[in-house]
Amino acid sequence: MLRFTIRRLLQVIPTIIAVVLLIFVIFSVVPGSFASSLMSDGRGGADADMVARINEQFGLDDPVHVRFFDYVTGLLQFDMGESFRFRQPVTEVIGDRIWASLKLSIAAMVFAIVVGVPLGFIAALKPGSILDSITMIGAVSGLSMPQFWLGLLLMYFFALILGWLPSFGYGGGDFKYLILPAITLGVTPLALLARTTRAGVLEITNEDFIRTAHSKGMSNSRVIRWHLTRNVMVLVVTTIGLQFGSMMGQAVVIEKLFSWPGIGTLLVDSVAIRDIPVVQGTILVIVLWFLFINTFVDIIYAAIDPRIKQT
Amino acid sequence: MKDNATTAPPLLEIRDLHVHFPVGNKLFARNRRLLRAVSGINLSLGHGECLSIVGESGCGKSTTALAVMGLQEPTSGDILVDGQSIIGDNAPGRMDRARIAQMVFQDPYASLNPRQTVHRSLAAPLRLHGTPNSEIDDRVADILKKVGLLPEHGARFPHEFSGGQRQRIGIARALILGPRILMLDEPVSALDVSVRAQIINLLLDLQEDLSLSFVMISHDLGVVEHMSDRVAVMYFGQIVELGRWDAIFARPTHPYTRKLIATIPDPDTVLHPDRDRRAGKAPEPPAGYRFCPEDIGRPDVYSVPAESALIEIGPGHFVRCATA
Amino acid sequence: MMKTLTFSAMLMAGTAVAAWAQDATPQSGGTLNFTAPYGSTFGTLDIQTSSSVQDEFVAKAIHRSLYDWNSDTSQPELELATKVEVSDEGRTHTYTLRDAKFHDGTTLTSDDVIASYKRIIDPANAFAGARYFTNLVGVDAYKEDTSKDIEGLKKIDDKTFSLTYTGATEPGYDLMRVNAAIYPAGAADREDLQTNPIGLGPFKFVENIPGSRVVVEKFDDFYEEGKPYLDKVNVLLLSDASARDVAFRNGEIDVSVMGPSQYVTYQADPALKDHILEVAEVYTRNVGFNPEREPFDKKEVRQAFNHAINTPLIIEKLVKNKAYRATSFLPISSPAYNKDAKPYEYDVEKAKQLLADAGYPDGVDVELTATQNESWGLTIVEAIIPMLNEAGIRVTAKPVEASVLGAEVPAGDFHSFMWSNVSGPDPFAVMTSFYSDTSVSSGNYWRFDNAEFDALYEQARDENDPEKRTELLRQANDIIQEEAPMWFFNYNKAVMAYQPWVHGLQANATELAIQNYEDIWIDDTAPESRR
Amino acid sequence: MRRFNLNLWLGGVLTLIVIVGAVFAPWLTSLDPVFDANLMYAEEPPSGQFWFGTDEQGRDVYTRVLYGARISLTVGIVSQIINSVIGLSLGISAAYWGGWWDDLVNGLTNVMLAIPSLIFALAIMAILGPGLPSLLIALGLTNWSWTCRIARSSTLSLKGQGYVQAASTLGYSDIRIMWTQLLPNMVGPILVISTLGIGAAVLAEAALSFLGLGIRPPFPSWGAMLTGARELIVIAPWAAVFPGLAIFVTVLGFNLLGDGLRDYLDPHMRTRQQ
Amino acid sequence: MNEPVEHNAPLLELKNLHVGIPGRRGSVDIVRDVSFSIMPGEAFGLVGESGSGKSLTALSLIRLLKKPLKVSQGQILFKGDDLQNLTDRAMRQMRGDRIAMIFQEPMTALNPLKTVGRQIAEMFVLHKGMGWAEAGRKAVDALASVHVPAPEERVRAYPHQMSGGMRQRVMIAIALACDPDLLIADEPTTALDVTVQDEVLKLIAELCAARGTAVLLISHDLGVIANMCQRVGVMYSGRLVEERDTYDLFADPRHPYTKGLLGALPRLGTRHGAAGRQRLVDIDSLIKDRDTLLQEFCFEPRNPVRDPRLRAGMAGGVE
Repeated sequence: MLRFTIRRLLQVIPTIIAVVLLIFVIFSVVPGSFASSLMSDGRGGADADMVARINEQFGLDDPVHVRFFDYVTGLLQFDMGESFRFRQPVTEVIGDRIWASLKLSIAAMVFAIVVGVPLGFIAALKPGSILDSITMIGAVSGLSMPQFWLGLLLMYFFALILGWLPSFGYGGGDFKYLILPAITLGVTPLALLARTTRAGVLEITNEDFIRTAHSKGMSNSRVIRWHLTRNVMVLVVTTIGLQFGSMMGQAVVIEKLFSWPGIGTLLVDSVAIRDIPVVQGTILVIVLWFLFINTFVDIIYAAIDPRIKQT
Repeated sequence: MKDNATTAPPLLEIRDLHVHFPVGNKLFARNRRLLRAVSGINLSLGHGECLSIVGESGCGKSTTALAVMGLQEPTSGDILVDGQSIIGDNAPGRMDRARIAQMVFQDPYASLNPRQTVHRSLAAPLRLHGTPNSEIDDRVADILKKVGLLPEHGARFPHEFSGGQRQRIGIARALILGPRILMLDEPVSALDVSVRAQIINLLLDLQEDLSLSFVMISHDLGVVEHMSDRVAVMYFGQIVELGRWDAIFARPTHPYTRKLIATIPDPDTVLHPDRDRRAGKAPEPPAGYRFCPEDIGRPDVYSVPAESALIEIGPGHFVRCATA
Repeated sequence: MMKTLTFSAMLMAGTAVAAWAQDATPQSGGTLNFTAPYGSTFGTLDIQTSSSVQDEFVAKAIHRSLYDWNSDTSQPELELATKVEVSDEGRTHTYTLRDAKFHDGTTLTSDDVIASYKRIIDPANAFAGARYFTNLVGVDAYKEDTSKDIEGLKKIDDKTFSLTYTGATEPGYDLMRVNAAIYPAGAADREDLQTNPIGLGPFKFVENIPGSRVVVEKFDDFYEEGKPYLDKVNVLLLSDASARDVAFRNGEIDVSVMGPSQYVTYQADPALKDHILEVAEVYTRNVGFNPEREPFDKKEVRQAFNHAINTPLIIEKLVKNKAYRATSFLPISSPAYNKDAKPYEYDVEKAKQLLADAGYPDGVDVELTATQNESWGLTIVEAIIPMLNEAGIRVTAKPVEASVLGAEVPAGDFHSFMWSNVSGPDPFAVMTSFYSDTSVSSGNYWRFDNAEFDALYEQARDENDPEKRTELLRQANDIIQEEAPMWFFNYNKAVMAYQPWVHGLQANATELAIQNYEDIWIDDTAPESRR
Repeated sequence: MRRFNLNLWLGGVLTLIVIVGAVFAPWLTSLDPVFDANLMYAEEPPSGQFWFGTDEQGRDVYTRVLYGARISLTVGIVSQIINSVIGLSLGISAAYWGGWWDDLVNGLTNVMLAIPSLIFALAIMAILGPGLPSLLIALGLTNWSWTCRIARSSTLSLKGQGYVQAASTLGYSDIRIMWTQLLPNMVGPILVISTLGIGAAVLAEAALSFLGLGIRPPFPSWGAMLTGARELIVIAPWAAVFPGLAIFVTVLGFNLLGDGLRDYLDPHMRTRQQ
Repeated sequence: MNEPVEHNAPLLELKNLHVGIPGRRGSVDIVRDVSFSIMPGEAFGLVGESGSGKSLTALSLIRLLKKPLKVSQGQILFKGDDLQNLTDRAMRQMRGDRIAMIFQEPMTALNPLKTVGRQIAEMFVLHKGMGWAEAGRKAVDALASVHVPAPEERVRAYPHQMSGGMRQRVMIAIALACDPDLLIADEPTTALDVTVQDEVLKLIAELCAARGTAVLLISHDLGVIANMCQRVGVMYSGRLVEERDTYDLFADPRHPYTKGLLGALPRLGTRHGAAGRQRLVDIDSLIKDRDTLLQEFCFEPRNPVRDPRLRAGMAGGVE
């Protein structure tokens, strides 16, 4: 198991290297610069002299390969460079935000799993029934709405009309601030999980070993408990992993809408003002999160599915 | 069987064929092992002959067939047609190779492109090989008739046919370019008993009519006995016994061959319990030799097989032995 | 919605009358939830490094600069000094500092001022504020590292220091900026400068939840007696206007900067309309033309552009009257604004005629670079496209991000652009942008080059009498109108909504949302969470 | 037994409505989505004259929603075509040829999967600047990894099929085999994922618009309309409701169509992918 | 095979069994009018080609037909009681305990995520009321009884860690765990190699003989049936066309289809001499006169099945 884990972790390295290179290249050709973004508020803030000085200070005049080399050298020492705007190490800037993002992702995923999986199970037990149709159409509808639109609707309804929940912000970490963004973010994975679970149950129900179980004289509820659930979970775990892993990326819109102080908001703002070290760092963190979750899921997968070779 | 088959230059010759597959992780060399699917096959096929390769799943018989067809790169060894090597640097191109040998596949459901009509499946190779458009329709109709179908069937898609009919189409496709060798990979094992007979009859008729040579891969000894001139018994990458069909079935010598034949469920045992081939004394290996392998459990497919050779124990009848 | 309505209606009886009157006696205590609307993050808390308005929301509570803007007189006035003596024909300014304490308990001295200014000027830091000091005597030597000190920045004693410029200068406009704030001497060496700021302001820094809010609390030793009134201010980040709307109506925030659509709804809402603060800000929204490219090299085309657009209609319908019609570049709140000037009339026929006169009877095709902004961006471009089309000016929008606009315009890489440019409070500084010697990258985005204007500008520069100087600038401004280097769209009207329990907000024309928090107080009607 | 396929029918009808709206927009409205703006009629509620009301510019929301369908469909379909071309050619060739090329494509696919597509699109939009062509490129370049994976796994399973091997022995070139034998036999799953991808692209366009990087005015893209009208939700809700509804109906239509197609083509196909 | 034991009462008796898809205009039957009986301890073979309805017949016995298939007519008497009248609960107790079944694919018939020991132990928990610990110990014995080497270790193995033959032995261990009266073996060796097939068949024969368990063996392979069973039923197109003692059937097949089947089979030792590649019997050419056959032997045209409902029904079945 340990060897499997280590091997799986090592396999991620080439991907990380490629991602670092790709991000670096993309943002070295992006038009506009931090200096130019300073001027965009129309206050005539920076002049040409200042732009030159900023570029010099942050080493933006160096050739790309020199900057890339410096960047990678820094990364190897867990240094992602210094933010132009915050004038702080990027690791600190991200470190300040990452917990908010994690909190939101985990809450959304928990919501999606707790609601989505049972829903899928219920729908699959009577395929073609009214309940099944409603659940599935509901799931597709959930996937078909622009997330920010849904968030806005929830915000208006629960915050403004009912006044139950705060409409925005982090509130220093209170749980009630988490509810609306987490639900909004959780709708997509919820819908997908409900569908995957349903498909999984239907698929496993058709497997031969379920027929074997029936031929043993097992009751339906025992078949479900002894033979169906775990096999369905093996299928569902993949979806959970993919959704959970990509959640930080998907959270960008939600974070922005709810003014949630996560790295998604940080990323969008940093792109807008061309705070490139933060942009690169944030994307790298989002990618690492994805890879981490998926590696983790693979390991879990190997633990619950004996067919996966662990050597 | 034609008696001159062994003396005339063979149509197809397989020399010391090895096919190994690397198994395991690419990054971690110590986990990597070589699966020796085929280790050192020598075979020849005469003109108009039907050579069968029998063995159980995983013995390397299909890999051998794929290597001959150019669908599997051999690790080492040579394959010659009329004395000319068809692998390596001087090998003929795919187009030339297509006219030498064609293959009939096991699964009639997977062997036809479901998105192409029968006519298109048959006409496309002709067009590719430069047959004038004016001739194509005739040749397609012709080949359909040869395999017992109607020219009208060309307009249909594969799913409109039964398994037996599909296998006929598969045979038609294999024959369309007029190859000299037909590689039959379990040609009837996926078919129902009644259809099986029709296809076997068809194949035998075609062999006669078109003077084809067959290499047949099979695990069904009944079919093998019925169709073959010579039989090669394969066991974990090696040939353990090779000989004329009558020698193999009348005097099976290698323990594995004997086991194989003995375990065929045979309806005739009901009628003739006395003819139970399971009885009888096991023949001795030739003097100074022992059978190789002696123990027919599960050999390690990852290790180099023990030194051994095919020893002739009768005219054209060889058994794998190692010096005692 | 129901809840908010009844709640507000209840409050109206008590406070609506007093809405903007300052007659009530200020009372101490309470918490204010202020919003920072210009982005979803604060930059650094080290305000000297920043030039972003967003960062000033926090800095204004914590820090103080030598001067401060007086919203009542619309003038900069001394803040940290009790007295200034101007000598040497306006070149030397000698300040006497007031008694003030930093949050760490140390007393303000001249050393603090000099250390702060030197830090801002230091070229290695590349701070935006450095340009406030470009004409200080000895700056160049300091920048080139030939001198450790700046000749024109002199300590006289602990409480007195002087600034000497190469020419007559009014430093108030620059030195009132928040990013010219005074830090304790030696602050630059502190490790936690970015995370734990120390200043002279009315509030002490408490905590920063990045991306969410900054909390500051009352500084008891603040130099103004009895102030601040509030115990605590939460500066909350909330960039999304519709989310801000919900939060405001929900009572989660005490003030909200409004966009045009909220302006309309709030005005129409009896519960809200009495708690709206508006001010003419010193920004001029315009479409600048590139006179070096066809067809904008022709004055007639530029004028036609101005005539072809029904500007009042756009301001009414699209900007919801949250702006004032622009006549020329200088805004209404500017002393050099010409009250008698008439804006370009909406006259499509005249526009067509002008185009024909310029040699374009079949119309012209132009490209317009603009960002996504509802008040001075693509929303407006969308509205003018059909109008201009009518007159024969076919516009293609080139959407860009703000940072790209900030790069392309100063680089002169545009055909025409839409922007909102600062046009005050100092009219002379504003007019420098149109002086032909000013390069594009330094602010002359319109590449204005007019001999008559240059002459007036030079006269104004050398004029010491403020009255006459203003008059000269007014004339220069008229030339700009005539030459039409841009489409004069509007001067921004900044509007802020505030909860009925909030008092003491100032109508700051330089930037409405930047408030002196020490003057704000809340009354007893504030909800429990604020008290 | 093939049951009545509700998804397929409902999805088909919704999609058809959108397509009809897009294709026949000039016949379904007499107004122009950009130039027929009259600020005098700004923010009019829905009426006989303006079925869906007018927006803040005084343009007919109905007209803009109709023309918006053209943009949304263009975004969805063109980006999916780009995705499919990239995904199919990489996926099929990687699985067919194997070796270092397969490793490379696999690596690339892993990288593309690891970077969330919205963020990748965000980066590409930042480079190319906002606008329709950039959006097509951004969405076209970022979502091919699933297509590639499906093409790859389909090829791996088809590669061993008799007809593919037969084509090789009959002398077909590799490219010809990929084109005539492999490609037509994975049309089903690719069609399914492309259909679902069209819906995803329409949503991505809206999300990018929200983040300020979508198609920009005056083009009547639904995402831009929705983002713009968000501010008007209190005074002119119709300006936000109808584009939002249009997005919902379109994406729902394509999602249902995709699900329906999946059920139709292969009732047992797994719903493991996104 | 052991000598048939003489009993008076049949263990299982099928009377005019019809299986089909219920429809508005009556049931569309795939299995039609099948009757046969199996004596206690007897091995009965059911032979036929794919689509002949032999597997549906078997599944209907233990009431595991998939929707929409249903027994539309007839009786299934087990020890004299009609299984169709049992409650679901009673039928569950019957399944596995009295009537056990082995399926064709040992690969998919076992749950891949559970150890084989646990899957065997389930039988004891379900039918013998044992706790898991005791059932686990019994599972080791059960595994030993099917000659799996090192059963103490193999109980902890997962199905994928075993070869096909071993997996099928596990299936046999499961099926025979509770000493059922009847074992239904549906193509138990089709997916296996010939040498393994031989071992598995021998094992089934040996264990059933020892326990007196009757066997219903379903196969398309006449050889397998011949070696295993005392009596054979030949199914064709949903009907039982011939039901005889095994020796009689092979010695003197009566039904033309049976004849054809025997003639179509290339059998070992039937080829004589170098030139003797005689043609095999082509069933289709043998049964040209369909109308006569239909009347005489209830012989109906073979594939393709034209009624789409039938075709779907077959796909839904287990053939």
